[in-house]
Formats: sequence, C-alpha cells, structure tokens
Amino acid sequence: MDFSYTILIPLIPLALFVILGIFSKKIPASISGWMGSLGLGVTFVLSYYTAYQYYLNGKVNGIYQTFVYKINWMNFTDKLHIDMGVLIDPISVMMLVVVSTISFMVHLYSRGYMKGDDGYTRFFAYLALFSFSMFGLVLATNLFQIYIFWELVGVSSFLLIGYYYTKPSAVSAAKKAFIVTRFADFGFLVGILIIGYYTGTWDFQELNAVDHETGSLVLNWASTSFMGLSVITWALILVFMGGAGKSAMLPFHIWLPDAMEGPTPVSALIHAATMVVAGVYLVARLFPMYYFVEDGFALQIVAYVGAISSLFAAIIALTQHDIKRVLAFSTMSQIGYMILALGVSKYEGHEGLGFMASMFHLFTHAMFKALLFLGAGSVIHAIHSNYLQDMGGLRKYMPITHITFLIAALSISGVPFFAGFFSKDEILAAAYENNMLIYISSVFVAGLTAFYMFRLYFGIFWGKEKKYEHTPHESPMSMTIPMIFLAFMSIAGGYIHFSKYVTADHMPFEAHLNYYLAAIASTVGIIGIILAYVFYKKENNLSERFSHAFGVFYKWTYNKFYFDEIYLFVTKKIIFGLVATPAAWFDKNVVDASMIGIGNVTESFSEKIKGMQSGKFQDYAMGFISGGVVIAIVVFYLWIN
Amino acid sequence: MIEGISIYEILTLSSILFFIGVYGFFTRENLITVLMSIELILNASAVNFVVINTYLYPDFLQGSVFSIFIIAMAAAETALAIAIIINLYKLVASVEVKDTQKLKY
Amino acid sequence: MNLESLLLMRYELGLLAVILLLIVFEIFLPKKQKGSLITIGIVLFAIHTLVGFLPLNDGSIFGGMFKTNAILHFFKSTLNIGVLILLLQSADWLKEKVVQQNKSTEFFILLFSSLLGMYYMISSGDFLMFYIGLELATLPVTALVAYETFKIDSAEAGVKFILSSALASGTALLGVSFLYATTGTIYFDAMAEVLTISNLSVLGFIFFFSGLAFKISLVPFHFWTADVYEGAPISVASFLSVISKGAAVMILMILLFTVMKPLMPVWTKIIYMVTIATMFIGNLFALRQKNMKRFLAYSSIAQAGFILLGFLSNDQLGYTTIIYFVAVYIFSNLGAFGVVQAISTATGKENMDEYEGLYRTNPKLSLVMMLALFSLAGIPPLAGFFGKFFLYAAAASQGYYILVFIAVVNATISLYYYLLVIRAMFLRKNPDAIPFFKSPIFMRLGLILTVLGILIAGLYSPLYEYIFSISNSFLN
Amino acid sequence: MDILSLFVIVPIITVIALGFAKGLKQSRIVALAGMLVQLGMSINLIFAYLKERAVNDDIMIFVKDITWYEQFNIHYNIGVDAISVVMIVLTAVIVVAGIFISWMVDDLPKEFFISLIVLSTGVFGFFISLDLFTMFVFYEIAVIPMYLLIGIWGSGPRENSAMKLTLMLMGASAVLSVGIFGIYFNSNAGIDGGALTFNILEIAKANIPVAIQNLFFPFVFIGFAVLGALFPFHTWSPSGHASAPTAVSMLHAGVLMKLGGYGVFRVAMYLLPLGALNWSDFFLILASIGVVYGALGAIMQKDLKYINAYASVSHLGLVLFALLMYNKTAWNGAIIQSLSHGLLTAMFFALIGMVYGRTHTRNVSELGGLMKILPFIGAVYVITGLAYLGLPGFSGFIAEMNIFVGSFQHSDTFHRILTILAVSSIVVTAVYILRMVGKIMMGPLSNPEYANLPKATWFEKVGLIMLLIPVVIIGVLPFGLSEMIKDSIEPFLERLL
Amino acid sequence: METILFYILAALIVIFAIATVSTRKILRAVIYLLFVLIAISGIYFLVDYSFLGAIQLTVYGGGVIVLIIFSVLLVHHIELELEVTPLKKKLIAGLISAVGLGITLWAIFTFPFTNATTYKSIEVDDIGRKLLSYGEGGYILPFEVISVLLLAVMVGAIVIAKGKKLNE
Repeated sequence: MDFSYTILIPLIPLALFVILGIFSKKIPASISGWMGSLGLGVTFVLSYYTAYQYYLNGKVNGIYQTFVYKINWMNFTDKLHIDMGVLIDPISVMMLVVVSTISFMVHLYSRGYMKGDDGYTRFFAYLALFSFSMFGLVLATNLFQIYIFWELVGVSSFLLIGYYYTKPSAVSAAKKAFIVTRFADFGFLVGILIIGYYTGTWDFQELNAVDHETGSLVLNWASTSFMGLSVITWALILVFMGGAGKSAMLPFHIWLPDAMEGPTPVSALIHAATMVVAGVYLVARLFPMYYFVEDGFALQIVAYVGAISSLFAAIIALTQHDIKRVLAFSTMSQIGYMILALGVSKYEGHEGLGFMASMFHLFTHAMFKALLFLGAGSVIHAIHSNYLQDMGGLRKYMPITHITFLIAALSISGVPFFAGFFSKDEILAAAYENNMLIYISSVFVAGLTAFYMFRLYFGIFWGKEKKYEHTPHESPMSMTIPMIFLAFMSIAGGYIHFSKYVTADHMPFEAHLNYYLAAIASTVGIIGIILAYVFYKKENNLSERFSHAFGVFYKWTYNKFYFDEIYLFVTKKIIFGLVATPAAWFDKNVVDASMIGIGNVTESFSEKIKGMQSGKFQDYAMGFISGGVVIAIVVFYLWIN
Repeated sequence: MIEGISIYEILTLSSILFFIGVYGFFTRENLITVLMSIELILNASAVNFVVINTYLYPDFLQGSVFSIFIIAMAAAETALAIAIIINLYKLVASVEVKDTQKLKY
Repeated sequence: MNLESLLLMRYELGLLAVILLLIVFEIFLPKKQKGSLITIGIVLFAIHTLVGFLPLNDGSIFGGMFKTNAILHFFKSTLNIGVLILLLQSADWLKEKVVQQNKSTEFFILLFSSLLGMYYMISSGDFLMFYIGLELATLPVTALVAYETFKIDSAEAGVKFILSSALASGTALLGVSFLYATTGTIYFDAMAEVLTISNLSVLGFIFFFSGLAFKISLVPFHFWTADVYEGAPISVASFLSVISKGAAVMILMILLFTVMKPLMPVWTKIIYMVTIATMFIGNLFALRQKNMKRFLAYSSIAQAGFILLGFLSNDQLGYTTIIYFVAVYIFSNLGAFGVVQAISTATGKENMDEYEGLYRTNPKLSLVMMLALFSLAGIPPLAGFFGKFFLYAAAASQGYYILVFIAVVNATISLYYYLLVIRAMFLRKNPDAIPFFKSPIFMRLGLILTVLGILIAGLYSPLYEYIFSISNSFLN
Repeated sequence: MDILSLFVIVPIITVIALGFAKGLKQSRIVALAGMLVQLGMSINLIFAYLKERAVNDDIMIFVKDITWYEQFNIHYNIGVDAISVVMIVLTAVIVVAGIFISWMVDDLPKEFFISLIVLSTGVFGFFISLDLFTMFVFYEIAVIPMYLLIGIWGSGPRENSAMKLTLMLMGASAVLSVGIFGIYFNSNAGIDGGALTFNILEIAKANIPVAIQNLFFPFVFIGFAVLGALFPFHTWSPSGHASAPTAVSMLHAGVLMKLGGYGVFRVAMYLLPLGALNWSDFFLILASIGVVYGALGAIMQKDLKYINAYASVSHLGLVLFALLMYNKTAWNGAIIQSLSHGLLTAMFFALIGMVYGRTHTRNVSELGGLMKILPFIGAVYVITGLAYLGLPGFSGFIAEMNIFVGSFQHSDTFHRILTILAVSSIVVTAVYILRMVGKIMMGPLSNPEYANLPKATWFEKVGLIMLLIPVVIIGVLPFGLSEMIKDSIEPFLERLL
Repeated sequence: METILFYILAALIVIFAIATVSTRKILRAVIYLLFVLIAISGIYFLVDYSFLGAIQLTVYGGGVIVLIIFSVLLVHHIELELEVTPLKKKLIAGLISAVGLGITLWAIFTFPFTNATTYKSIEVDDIGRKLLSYGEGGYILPFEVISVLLLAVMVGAIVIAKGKKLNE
C-alpha cells in the first residue's frame, strides 16, 4: 500500500510558512488566520486518514510494516549520507495524529486568542513553521534528518517564545530555551557522529533491524569500548542527552518554565503536547538499539533520569503560583513518566508493555495537557494575569472553561474512566514489573500530580472572588470549540486499545488492566484530590501553616531547588568570568600586544641608534675606516680558518 | 732602487704615513687641517705606486704614471675643497668642524 | 687607430660636444636670454640621448684602457634617460633659483662632466681610468652639492661630501696600490689572470671596495649620504642617489665578476655582511625621518642593500637582475624625487607632515608619489616588485634563504615607512594643505616618463629579456 | 579572448572607465555596470564549466598559458577547477552586493570604487591563476588597496588599524615569498632534465625531498593562513574590520580572507604534501584553538564588528581545521564553509553597516529593539544570525556538518578530541549570536531617538537579498554543489592520501 | 749611504707628519706639511724618479701649499690657536688608526715580494712618450680626460667662489 501522499503533511505547513512569512506585511490578519487553520485542517484530515489506513491494513501476518519514501539529499562519504523522506510506522503515524490534532486545535484557538495582536500573521507563520518542522521530525527516516528537524523545531520554538520580542523576559526566555537545548544537541550531534562512524549508517531501519532468532541487533560494529562502555552505548547516552534537552529532563529542564513567556497557545502546542515529547519519541524511535546494546545499559540511565525528573518536577509544581509554570512542571513530570516507562520497558511482545504505555501516555497526555493550557489560556485571556493569587471563583463566569478544565484535571490525576487513568496505569504496571523503586516513586508522583492539579483547579474556579477590573467573560467560540474537542479526546482517548496498534516490536498484543495496581494508583490520586480540596477549596491558612512547617524545604521547592541559580553561576561566573574574559584579555594584552610590540621595538631601536649619525663628518670617517678594518678582521678570521 | 732598503720598509713608511693622515683626518678640528691630512693620505698612495713600480715591476711604468695623475688629482681636489670651505666661511664665518654639524640624525 | 674605432667613444665624445656647445652658448648668448639656456641644454642632451640609441659595436681602444660593449651601451643610455628626466624635473628649479644667479650653464657643465666621468668609469679598462673616471664623476658633483652658495646647509653638505669622498678615494687608491703590488698590473684583464687570494690582495680589495661602497653608500660607508642629500639641492641629491649610485653599482658588478673573480669566496662573505647591515641600518633610520630628502636618502641606502642581493648569484640571471633593478630603481626614485622637487620648487616645503592632505589638493602629484613609493616598496604590478622578486630569486638560487628572509622582513619594514608618506598624503585631512598648483610642462613630462617606466618596466617582460640577452657581454 | 582572462580584464577596464567618471552618481553606475558584467560572466562560468567538465577530465580546465619571464620560467598561466569557480562566483556576488551597500559613499566616491575594484581584480586573478608567481602578484594586488580603503574611508582608529592590517598581511606575503622560492628552486626535483617552474601542476609532478618540504611548508602555510586569521596571527582582523567601511569589511571578510584557505589548499598542501602531513598536527592544534578561542572572544565583545570579526576567526579557523583533517568530506565542508561564511559574514557586515549608518553606534549595550523600527533589517538580521549559528536550511549547516562528519572519520583519539572541541563551538556560537540579536533587535527600544530611523532603502534590500539567496540555495539543495566540488577534490586526495 | 739617507727621510716624514696632525698652530701645520712633502720628493729622488720628485716639489710646494696658506690667511689671523681635540676622541682615533696600521703591516709582511732582478731608472722622455701615445701602454686617454676634469673642477671652483647672495 502507498503512503507517499504523507509527504504532503509536512509540505503544506511549509508552503503556508513561506507564503505567510514573505508577505507577512501584505496579508490582513483575518485571511492569514483562516489560511493557517485551513492548511492545518487539511493535514489533520490527512493524518487521520493515514492512521485509519495504516492501522486498519498496515499489517502483514500480524506485524505492522514500515513504509519508507525518501530521496538522497546529501552525501558525506560513500557510506554516510543524508536522506530526506517519510517513514511510516506505528509510532510515527501515532505522532502524526497527535501533532496534527493539537496543531489544528491550537490554530483554531489562536484565531480567537491572538485577535487584535499586531504580528498576527507572523504568529501564524511561526506556527506553520513549527508544524512543518514537527511533522518532518516525526516522519524522519534517519538520525540526521531527525537532527535537522530537531534544530528547526528548536528555532521555531525560539521564535514563538520570543514572539513578544519587546518584552525582555520573553527574549531572555527564548534565548535560554534555544541555548540550553542547543547545548543538549551538542551531545546529540556527537552521538550521531559516533554512530555514523561505527555503524556506517544513520538509517533507522538499518539501525533498528532486529534479528529475531538471536534476539539481538542485526547491525554489527567494531565494538571498541571507551571507559568501560561500548562506544555505541556512549553514543546512545549522548543522543539521549539531546532528547533530555528537548524534553526538559533533568538537568536541562530549566528552559521549560521560562518558555511560558510565549503566547499560551504556543505553550499548549509546543511546550505541552508536541515538541517536548520529541525526546520520548527519539528514544522510542531508537528503542531496539537502546534495548539491545549492552543489555540496555543506556536504557537504565534513561529510566532513572525519567523517574527522578518526574518526581522532582512534581514536587516543584506544588509551590508555584504562576499557573502556567505549574502546568509546565506538570508537563515535565508527565514526560518523566513516559521516559521512565520507556526505560523500564522490554522489547518482545507483552514485555514491551512499557513502550506501549509510554506512547499511550504520550497520546493522552498531549490531549489533556493541551486542554489544560488552552483552559489556562482562556482564563488568562479573561483576567489578564497568570497568578493564582489574582484568581478565584471563576466558575460562574466561564462555565465551559471550567468544565473542560475539570475534565482535564481529572484525567491527568488518573481518576478512573478518564484517559489519563488508563495510560498511567499501564506505565505503573510496567514499572511494577521491572523496577520497584521507580514504581514507588511513580505512585507518589501520581498523588502529587493530583494534588497540585486540583490546587490549581480549586484556586482558579472556586475560592473567593478577587477584584477584576472588568468582569471576566467566557472566551469566544473560536477558543471554546477546540477545548471541547480536546475534552472529548481526553476522555475517549483512554479507550483506544493502544497495545493493538503501537508496540515496540510492531506486533500487537493483548494488554489488560491490572486492577490491583489501578486501584492503588487511583486511590493515591483521589487522596491527593481530597487533600487539595481540604487545603484550597475554601480560603484558609492551612497552606501557609504547612509551608511554614516545611520551612526550608518549602523555600527550596519554591525556588526550584536553585537550578537556575546554579546555571547562572556556571555560565556567568565560570564560562564568562573564568574563560571568556581571560581569553579576551589574553587576546588584547598578549597576542595583539606582541604584534604591536614588534613595531614599537623597531621604532625605539631606530630612535636609539640615531646617535650614529652624529652630524660630525669625522665620526663618519671613523665609521668608514673602522668599518673597513672590521670587515678586514672578520674576513681574515673567516678565511684563515 | 735604494740598496739596503727592501720594499717592506718603504711600504711600512707609506702605511704609517697613510694612517697618520687618517688619524689627522679624525682628530683635527679645523677643516683646512683636515684637508692637509688628506694630502698625507694621497701622498702615501703615490709613494706606494712609485716604489712598487720601481722595486717589483720596473718593466712597465704603470705605477709611476699613476702617481703623476694622483698628484694632479690631489691638486684639483684641494682647489675645489678650498673653494667650498671658503664658501662656507663666507656664510658662517668659521671653518671649524663643529660648525658643520647642522645636518644630523 | 682610426676614426671609427674612435667612434666607440661616441657617448663620451657626444657629451663632450654638448659641454663645449654649452660653453659657447654661455659666452655668446646675450645676458637677458640666459633663461633659454636651460631649454637649449635639455634639448642638446635629449639629442645626445637619442643618438645614444644608435647601434654600436663592442671593442676596446687605447690599449684596453677604454672598453665598450652592449651592456655598457644599454647602461649608458639608461643613465642618459635618467639624467634627461632629472633635467626635465629640475628645469623650473633652475629657472627659479639658478638663472638669476647666472649659474645655469655651469650647472649643466658640471652635471654633464660628472656624467662623462661615469661613462669613463664604467667603461674603463684599467684602474687609472677607473680612478680618473671616479674622480671626474665625484668632484663636479661636490661643486653641485655646494651649489646653493647662499644656503648654509648646502655649503656644509659640500664640505662634508668633498672631504669624505677625498678620504674614500684615498683609501681606494691605497687598496689599488696593494692590488698593484700583488699583481704587478693595473689593467683589468691582466690582473684578472694573475690575481690570487693573499692577505695583501684581500686587504687591497677591501680598501678598494670601501672606496666604491662609499659611492653606492653601503653601510658602514654610508654616513655622508643623508646629510649631503639633505643639504644639497634636490636635483643634485636625486642625481647622487640615482645616477651616480647606479653607475657605481655597474662598475662594482663589472669589477667583481671580472677582475675580482679570483677573490669571489672572499667578497661573497663581505657582500653578505654588508647587505644585511645596509638593509637594516637604512630601514631603521628611514623610519624616523620627517624631511623628505633625508627620508629618500635612507630609503635609497636600503635599496642599495637590496641591490647587493643580486651579487650573490654568480650567473647571468644575477647580472641581468642587477642591471634591471638599477634601471627600475632609477625610474622609481626619480619619480619620488621629482614630486619632492615639484612641491619644493612651488612651495618650498620639504617635510612629510607638510604633505598632509596633498591628495585632495594635488591628486596627480600624489598619485605619482604613491606609484613611485609602491614601486620602491615592491608592490605589484609596479616595476619595483619584479626587480625585488628577481633579486630575491637571485639570492635564493644560491641557497641564501636566510638572507632572503632577512630581506623580506626588511621589505616589510620599508613598506611601513613608505606607507607613512602615503598616509600623510592620502589619509590625512588637512585644512591648510598645500594648495593646488600647476606644474610646468617640463616637470610634468619628467614625471610622466617616470610613471611610464614604473608601469611598463615590470609588466612588459621584453625589457628584461633584452638585458638578459646582452648581460654577458661585459665578461669578455 | 578566453573566458577566464576576462575576469581580470573587465575590472581593469572598469577602473579605467572610473578614471573618467565624475562624482558619486557616475562612478557608482560605472562600477555597478562593470561588476554586473563580472557577475554575469561568473554565473555563465558555472555552466560553461559544467559543460566543459563533462567532456574534459583534466585537473584544470580553460587553461591558458602565456610565457611571461622565460628566464625564470614565469608564465601567465590560468585555469579553473570547481573550487576556483565557486570562489569566483562568491567574489562576484559579494562585490556587487558591496557596491550596492556603498551606494551612498560620500567622500571621494570615485577613488573608493577604484580601490574596491582593484582589490576584486586581485582576488579574481588569484583564483584563476595556476602559476605561483602570477598568484603571488594578484595576492599582493588584492591586499594593498585595503590600506587606502580602511585608511581613507574607515572610522575610529582607522590609520592604525589600516597600518596594522597592511603590515601583517604584507609581512605574511613576504614570508610566503620565501616559501615560494623554496618550492621554485626544488620544483624540478626528481624530474631528470626538468626545468625550474612556477607552474603548480608541473610542480605537483616533482617529488620534492621531504626535508625540503618540512622546511618550507611552515612558510607557505603561515604566509597564507595569516590571511585566514590563523591563531595567533588574527589580531589584524578585528581592528581592521572594526575600522573598515562596510563594503570593505564585506569584501575583506567575505572574500579576501578566503584567499588564505584557498592558498593553503592549493599551494601549501598540494605542493608540499609530505611537509603538510608532518606539520598537520601542530597547525591543527592552532586551528582548533582558533575555532574555540574566536568564539569565546566573540562572547565578550561590545562592538558589533568585533563580534563578527572574532566569529570570523572562529569560522575560518574551522576552514583551516577541516583542511588539515585530510578527508574528502572535511575538505568539501571547508570549501562550502568558505562560501557560506563569505556570504553570511558579508551580510552581517552589511547589516551592521546599516544599523551603524542609522544609529551611529555599534555598541551592543547602546542598541536595542530595532526590530520594531527597522522590520526588514531586523528580520534579515535574525535570519542571518540563525544561518550563522548553523541552522539547517542554510549553507552554514551543510558546511559544518560536512566538516564534523568528515573530521570524525579519523580513528585516532587526537583528531576525535579536536573534532568534538570544534563541535562544541556551535554552542558558543549560539550564545554570542543570540546575545547580539536578542540585544540589538529585540527587547525594548533602547533610545527614543531611534523611534523614527529611516527604513531600509531599495539598494540595501537588493544587496542583502542577493547575498541571502545563495545562502538558502546552498542550504536547501546542497547536493549539486558538493558533487561539483568533490570531483575537483579528487586530485588533492590522490596526492595527499 | 742611501740607506742612511732613506732612514733620515723616513724619520723626517713620520715626525713632521705627526707634527702636522698634532700641532695647534695652523700655520706651523702647513709648514710641517711642506716638510713632509719635500721629504717625500726626496724619496722619489732616491728611487731615481727625479721627474716625479720635481713635480712633487712644484705642484705641492708651489701650488697646493701656497693655496692652503692663502686660504689660511684668508680665514684666520696668524698664530691662531686651534682648539684642542678631546682626549677620548684622540684615543679612539689613535686606536682605529693603530689597528688599521697593524693589519696593513701584517698583510704586507705576510706577502712574499720578489724584488725585480732588472733595474732601470725612469727617464722623463720615456714618461712623456707614454703620456702621449695611444697604443698599448699609452696614457693619452687619461691625460685628455684629466684635462676635462681640471676644466670641470675649475668651473666648479669658480661657480662656488663667485656665488653672490640671492637677494643682491
């Protein structure tokens, strides 16, 4: 069967971007909004059609086939080359669905949200650019293509975070996001180089080809080892470094909270649903390698990074006041879930539960997290503030927002029968089967998640009303419709049998709910909700008391464990202070000075010897005769011996 | 050919004469006396030519003729030099070496 | 001995004729028309120059005392052209300053007799003629140096020059006498056969060499140069730095490669030392100069150092390159001196910082100056570059890479001070810059000739080819 | 008249024509006309080249050989391979763009354009010549006008910068000349009865003794690499660029500095392969120091032009780095890098010039929020910045990836470490580029007076777009270019590996 | 006999030469110089080159010395004390001259001169023929050229001497 038409999916946004970008001055706002939404609508339809086609009849004797359409884009060596093309397999199709859905919804939403903003067209151009890059990323056929679009995604996120470029905070956030991820990509690139050198290919099919008899990779490489680990393991770790950068895992997470400076739809699209899960996608993409190379040593690291990040983020999220930041940390924590799920997963059949769970959670999370952001967006739209303190009792003013937000919150907290419940349960199951420690922390995180989500929920929609300069009102249709759709998805999403579609080895298997684990998880979640209810449903000083009780710990949490400060110290003090400044000094006072010095020495020397020309011709005569005599002496000396 | 006197003595004499002239050229503070030292120098060479000719290569008179020209040249040089010195005297009313140090460095 | 053999001395006789004609004019021209004497002198000399281009066959007369051959020809003609340009450039200086002192004819006579002396010097066949030629080339110039009798500088320079040169020629004489003592002859050909390396001959050579080095102003025999150039009238300074230096280089080359050939192992060492010293001293002193004449004096010392590089390669390329470079150098230096002359005559200004902003007022002069200086610095595509490059090649061909390296370092230093002048003229903006003035026709002609030389001599290789084809002729 | 000599003749004619032009209007028209012809010819040259190359597999094609000084066996000998062709095109593009950018030069316009075109003549001649002597001549012709261009039309401490630049570059060329003699006088080694020659292709046939090669490689290499801003000989570049007028900075950083890399490749490494191999490690270390060091230096600078100058040190360090890596891919990358850096840095200098011309300051801390006022310039500035830090879709990415992948093909740790060091520069690059862009284009308007700065004029736009187009073309469709270059690299490969 | 005579002359030459360059009375210096020149002419007579001796006497004694004396009288009053040269300078000059002399003598004495066996005195008419013949060993060319030189020098001397101030 033929999926070549999927090439259109990235190309349509690209065309949009070019048109909108070049004529951004000419095209009036209304048109550009429509153009963007329309274009993404088409991709939306295409993606769903692809998914339908693929999952329905993409199987050959029970295994999902991989379809690749590519052209050779550039040759490095006779072996190494970059192809550009599309690769259709379960996870890429699933990602297509996610991305197109969210992107389409956000486009629709933005038409309302961004109304009246100058640079409206520019905004849609950026969105189009992002969608293009993201589609290219998920459809990438090889490691280098993924890197290319990886960078493009990064830059479009830079542009979108810095959309309000007159706001210094926005600019610095954009720079931070770009530079941090860039630093991570440095690792990614080196990893790519190593893989390229040792395996001689970047093509995913070749890299991931698994020999089912021996249960190992077909691929073989000169197994040189470096510091006790095989180079490929190093490469995979470095590649994951890139993934961690994009997915805001520890220690590269610092950019994500600041990224909330961007317009809220952007946060929803990029920093909640799609771009940030690129890291997860990358690991999933290379899962066979991660799993088989040195018995998944790299995978272990992935698992722990995920677990720690999720816990860490959840704790921080408890204390933040900026609702978008809370959501950002929750995103980070949820992505940690996915990562750890991958980390604890295995390859074959039902063993690969974690993989499936991770993808499943990626899907559902995209839906409800996007929804949460859009909701937060509409709230902010209404009262022009991000801060929890300024909110309260909004439920009567904006019912739709309220309901949809509630659904999303329930879903993320893992309350039964909502999407999040199912996916999270699978993750926990996977963790339970493989790694007790991680399992426990994940359960704890589940509780925390429920708590802070409902802290938000109650804080925004209940509690006592604040003074609003003008009475808040429900957002326009253009914004609410997407929210409603996403709300629907974040319930219905859970009932998709993912294990039938998306698995590590492309072979469907039967995954069924592990009621005993599910019970634990959901109870923990509900406990969290109840606590939140107690603390924040009504005005009371419980929370203050609590925070006082935890004094230092609270302070640390509130300051995000001082990660920003550490980074600041490293960059400002060490890189700038201890490296760059001395370098500049050295350049000025040593290198350049020496060059100038040569000149000055010559000058001063010529000043010194000017006495030779004393103006007295008798001295000249002495010079003359003694010169002759000296020459004579030297010559006789030279020439007698 | 002076018997009892080999060429070495005479060449020694002329060399001494030459370097006395050089010494004078170095040390005299008065342009005219410097001029005289030059006369010594030229004479030294003249003596050389004559003596070498007569002692070593009497067959041709190259040296002797040469010395004649040297003397003529010396005279011409002196004349011109004195003209120039006098011109300087007209301008600065002095023929001291120390008054010819305006151009330097 | 018959007439056509006498015609071998065509240059000399022609110049003598010019001199005598001038004396006649001087005597019979009425007082008020003395001004036209300048034109007459120049025209006569131009004719002489043209006549010089007529073919002439080699030969030697007066018992080998006077030789002539193709390369000497070429060189005499080159000197003629140089002198002609120089006369053109100094024409209006003569008009301005000299005529009213009623000294113009004498100027020509002295200049020409000095040139005559150089003719005899370079085509001399024995040391006597060489010595007389040398003196004839020097003494009139001493008079010319002191020519501006109302200027103290001029008089001082004259004194310094005549006394120093007397000492130099005395030393050279002593050296010749020693050479004569060791070989028993003063004829070049004869001496070349019997000369051998011995203490006395080497000492004689050194004394003799120092006498000649004095004229080429090689370190440490150069001290007179700057003072004399500064004191002398510009025309005379440029005559010293271009014509007489060129002639001295020529005869030095002839002597070293013919008569002194047996001493080659010795004199290569000497040349080596002297080259390094000359380049460094010349450049280091030139760095600080503010007076243009003095500046050019030191620059010409440095240039002499470069010329010596050519002596290190004992083959036809070496000879060719030396002569070629001398020719090129004549054009370049005359260009520089010409501009200085023009400005000095028009405004009396001779200092570098008085040149500031010159380009904006007198662009053409500045351009000529720039070309000349770039040519001296060896910037392509000007002639000087080719000359320098070939000189380096000559030295490198014998494996003197260290010397070449030193030379290129010095070339860079020299570029620095040449750029100082460019800076003053082009980069600086100066409200009270030298105002625009229109140079007279002679001056413009002279400058145009130099510019043509600078531009063509390098890019147009046949010149070099021609010199190469004849450059061996002085050996026999 | 053969197709290549025109590249020297047309500029000369233009210069002569300029001699008769009067005032700004005439001069710029004349200059533009001449250089447009040049540009047309160079575009045409690509196709002519491809056509000829299909049927002709000599190393050099369109060869024309005229004896000049036969005693020294000096010829006016020209010919091109793909590398020269792309360099010529680059030059033509940048020169035309430069003329557009300096459309409004007020002081001595005629002389300005004359010097500019004389400089470009030297560059064109350098790229087409196959004879060391001719090459050297054009090299110096290209360098010396910088003195006037910076000195007369420059800003700030123009006189000193001009002097420093000129002396360092001419000193380098002096060193180079020693190396050239070293090559010349051994150019017939191993060929019985062979004559000494300056002809590169001839010399390549000789096998010069390795001792000689070791002796003279440093001379030739340094002689060229100083122009390529090799650490520690780069200090002429920041001050020189800072003082130079816009078009000159463009031309100098864009084209002239490429002579360094080109010369290293075509002369030093091609003619002295063994010496190159023996010295490569040493110079490789210098080059990689330059890569990182330049980037670090750029972080700390306040003056926009200084930032860009140090960035150039870093990026050209990458070129030398790649050349010394002895790897086809890396070389390919080096050449593309030369192109891309040429175009990008030219754009940067053009933009800086525009900003400076309007705000009269280049100090980063005084500028800010210009995007709102100057949307076009701001947008192009951001694009250039992103391209400069190696964003896919632009030429910089292609170049860097080729270099990195190629360099990483070495199996020994030494080259690996250096490669990773070089890769790390992309992070630092991102830092200073974003810092600059973020500060001057984004953020609040730093100075209320900037509120009504004039928008970009048509000729500024044309100049920028001319430069941007090839950047994007190379970035999106690299295959054609790299294929074209690759088969010209083959001979070097055979010789060196 | 001649030997003694030579030594006497040599002694005179050296002594008076030293006196010439060291006396502080300029007129005396001239006279000492005259003695030196005469002594040198004595040497010429000793080697039977009386013609040159005569020339020496006439040209120097008659011409040059007189010229010098005139100029001295022109620019000084008699009995003028020359100022003393600083000792340091004297020492340096002496050193240089001594070293030079040393090298010269060393070079001379290391050279094996072979005295000619044949000996003939130099006759005046012989000189005259040579001076006027143009064949091999003839010196007419120098003779002619030096006349030009004398002319030039004369002109030069006159020009310099007559030079009147520009403003007159």
